[in-house]
Amino acid sequence: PLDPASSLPQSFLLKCLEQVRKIQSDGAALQEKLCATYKLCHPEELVLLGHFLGIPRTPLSSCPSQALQLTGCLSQLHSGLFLYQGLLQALAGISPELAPTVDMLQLDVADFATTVWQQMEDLGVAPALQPSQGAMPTFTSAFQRRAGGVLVTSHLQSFLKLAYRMLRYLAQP
Amino acid sequence: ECGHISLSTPIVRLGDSVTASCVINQNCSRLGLDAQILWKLGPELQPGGRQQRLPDGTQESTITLPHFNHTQAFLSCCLNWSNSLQILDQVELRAGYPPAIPHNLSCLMNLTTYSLTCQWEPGPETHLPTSFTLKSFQSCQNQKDPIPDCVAEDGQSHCSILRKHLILYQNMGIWVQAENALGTSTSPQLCLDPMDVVKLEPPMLWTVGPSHAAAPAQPGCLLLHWEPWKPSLHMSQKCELRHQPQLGGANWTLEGPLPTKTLQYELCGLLPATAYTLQMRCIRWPLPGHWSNWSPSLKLRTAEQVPI
Amino acid sequence: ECGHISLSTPIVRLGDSVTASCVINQNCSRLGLDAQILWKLGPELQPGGRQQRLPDGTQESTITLPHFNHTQAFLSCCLNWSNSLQILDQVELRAGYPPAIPHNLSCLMNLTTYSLTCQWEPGPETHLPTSFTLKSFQSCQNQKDPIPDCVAEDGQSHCSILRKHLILYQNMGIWVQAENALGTSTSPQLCLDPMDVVKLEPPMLWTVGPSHAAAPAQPGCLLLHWEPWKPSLHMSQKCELRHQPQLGGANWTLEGPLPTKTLQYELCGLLPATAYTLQMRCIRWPLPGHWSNWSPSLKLRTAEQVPI
Repeated sequence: PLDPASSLPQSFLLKCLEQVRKIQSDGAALQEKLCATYKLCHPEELVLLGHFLGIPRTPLSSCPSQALQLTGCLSQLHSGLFLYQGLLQALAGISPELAPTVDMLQLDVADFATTVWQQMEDLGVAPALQPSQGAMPTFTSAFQRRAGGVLVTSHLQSFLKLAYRMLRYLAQP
Repeated sequence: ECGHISLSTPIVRLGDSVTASCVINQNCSRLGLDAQILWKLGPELQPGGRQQRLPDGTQESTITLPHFNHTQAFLSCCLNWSNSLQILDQVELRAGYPPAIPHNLSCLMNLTTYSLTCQWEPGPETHLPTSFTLKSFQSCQNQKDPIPDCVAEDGQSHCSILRKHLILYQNMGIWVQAENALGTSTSPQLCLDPMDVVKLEPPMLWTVGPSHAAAPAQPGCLLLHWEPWKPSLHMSQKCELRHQPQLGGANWTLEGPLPTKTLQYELCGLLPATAYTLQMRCIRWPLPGHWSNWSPSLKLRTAEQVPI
Repeated sequence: ECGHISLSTPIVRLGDSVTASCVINQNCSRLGLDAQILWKLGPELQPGGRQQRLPDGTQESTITLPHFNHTQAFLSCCLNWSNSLQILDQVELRAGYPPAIPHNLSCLMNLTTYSLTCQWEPGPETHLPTSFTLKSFQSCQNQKDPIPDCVAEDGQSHCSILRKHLILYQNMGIWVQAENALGTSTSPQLCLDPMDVVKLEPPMLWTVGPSHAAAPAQPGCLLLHWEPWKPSLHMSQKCELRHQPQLGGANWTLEGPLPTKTLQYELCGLLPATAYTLQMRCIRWPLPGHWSNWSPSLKLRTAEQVPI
């Protein structure tokens, strides 16, 4: 396994930190709009529906600073971002007012996934094939897409919080 | 679906009642069969849901909101689950009024764009998305040769019919139709020839400068010339001139009818050595039309009285 | 057709020769078989037409204009007919130059529209309709994953690539291609990550008002606070402050690097009781970027020196 600190270029870590901050601000903008426009302000009110819709969460278990396993962590980071990219695409048709914000969020998540994948390739730890998107939840009503938007964004923010802590730890001089 | 709300109608008249029912299917309510369905209107819980178990084991709750007087609100169907209120479905309710009859429909023909712009008063706020469509036919008597609908932009009370849809010098029938989820209303029909509702721009009014060959203006007279608005040169018109000495409280004096165009006109009968404000307007004539606005003011001073 | 001109090419390089031939068919030239075909370039008759009768009875005249140095002109094939020159066919000739290699290609990333705007210098006038197309690929090494062409509007030397076509934080290859009827030319390729060419807007610079809880500024000091441009909040930056006493000919003094954001900063070492002009700018740092312009000036006066 790679030694975490030395093998990741500082510019990669700084770019990742910048991208995480951007995605967090995109996510916050979407959460604000979902709350203001549709009064869907609390993800805790939608947990049961989330189970029913099958909205997955992704672990970052290889990333805790004590026992950081770099290849596993980068791979989990990439597959998590790749999953959220798919989940955000599944929200297509959410509503004309929200679409631009969801599009921006989805593009930024996709670019961050590319940054991580590119770095895994540079380190020679990238799998031969890009992962393929698994089954996505199907949203059958405007309400389900909006509720899905609240849940996906909330999960994404928690995922990014862990990622940010890990990247900050790695970026320390 | 986990929970599904069905509504009598998502849009009602303000103050009318709304009835909704929510069905929770079995595999969603993991709380056992007697899970109690709760309703929220916006942030507030709504009592009065009548719940029953359907033959297929699903639970259904029906609620009636007697006088719905919000213009917009979200109605949520919820369950209590491990001590937190879970939203299972949500619908948007809207209330308002059917559109009133649009009134004061009037049209003006614009000779720069050669389009016919009609405007109207939409009437009181309906609180609902309401579309206004200008309907027109190339005759007043029947609805033959329809002209394509002219749909006003959101919130606008005017629409412009392009030149290619117009037959100038022929009467056409025009009215405006207002429509929203609660109904449709139609204004009375206007019957007009677009060329009879041309709104002219004011003529251009100048003084004939001293350099001009003409004799200088005599005391109490002013030498003027004017030209009609260029795009209306082909229309025979008549014009009016009004003038007012710049003395407090003086009234306008009207001169007219005047020919549409003159290279030089001597306006006399004025006070000598006095500053005057002059304006002019024209109207298509003898064929029907609208007066143009008064032209921008021309400020001139009459010559001193020569001591005899 | 009565008369028909055919051309070697309607567009030539300025100064090159142009050859045209005109065929008049029989039923058009009612003047009998030896009607003389005449050529006009613009308004002027052109001597030198070589005319012959073709086997099928039609008349053909061929003319060569040795050095065509108009950028645009009409060539007409005419006949004399009852004493008046009759135009039977006319073609438009154009002349100019192939496009020079576009140079000084540079790009800036706009964080408001999130589009990448590239501009270039088109080079000398070609006198011909010339299109400029921004070509780009999502990598610098190969032409895999092409991005849709960005065609500049007529006469414009810039084009903007939309966010959805960009992969931020990855290098992309960009160049501009110029094309007209006489040829194509291509600029050298730029290889850049859009995020490395972000142009920041200046930060907002304020003084901390006396109402603020902070202690009032001491003589020779000013209490300031600033905030970076909102769309760049997610980027780590460094900033510079410059200040200048409003005394004739005084120079700017530079303070920096300063943190991106501070609620309160005490700037000391200034002259007491003096009016100062302050400006600030920021740059993405330590990752690459462009300095923002200096912020609008903040004018402040330092406190009087308290007599000891």
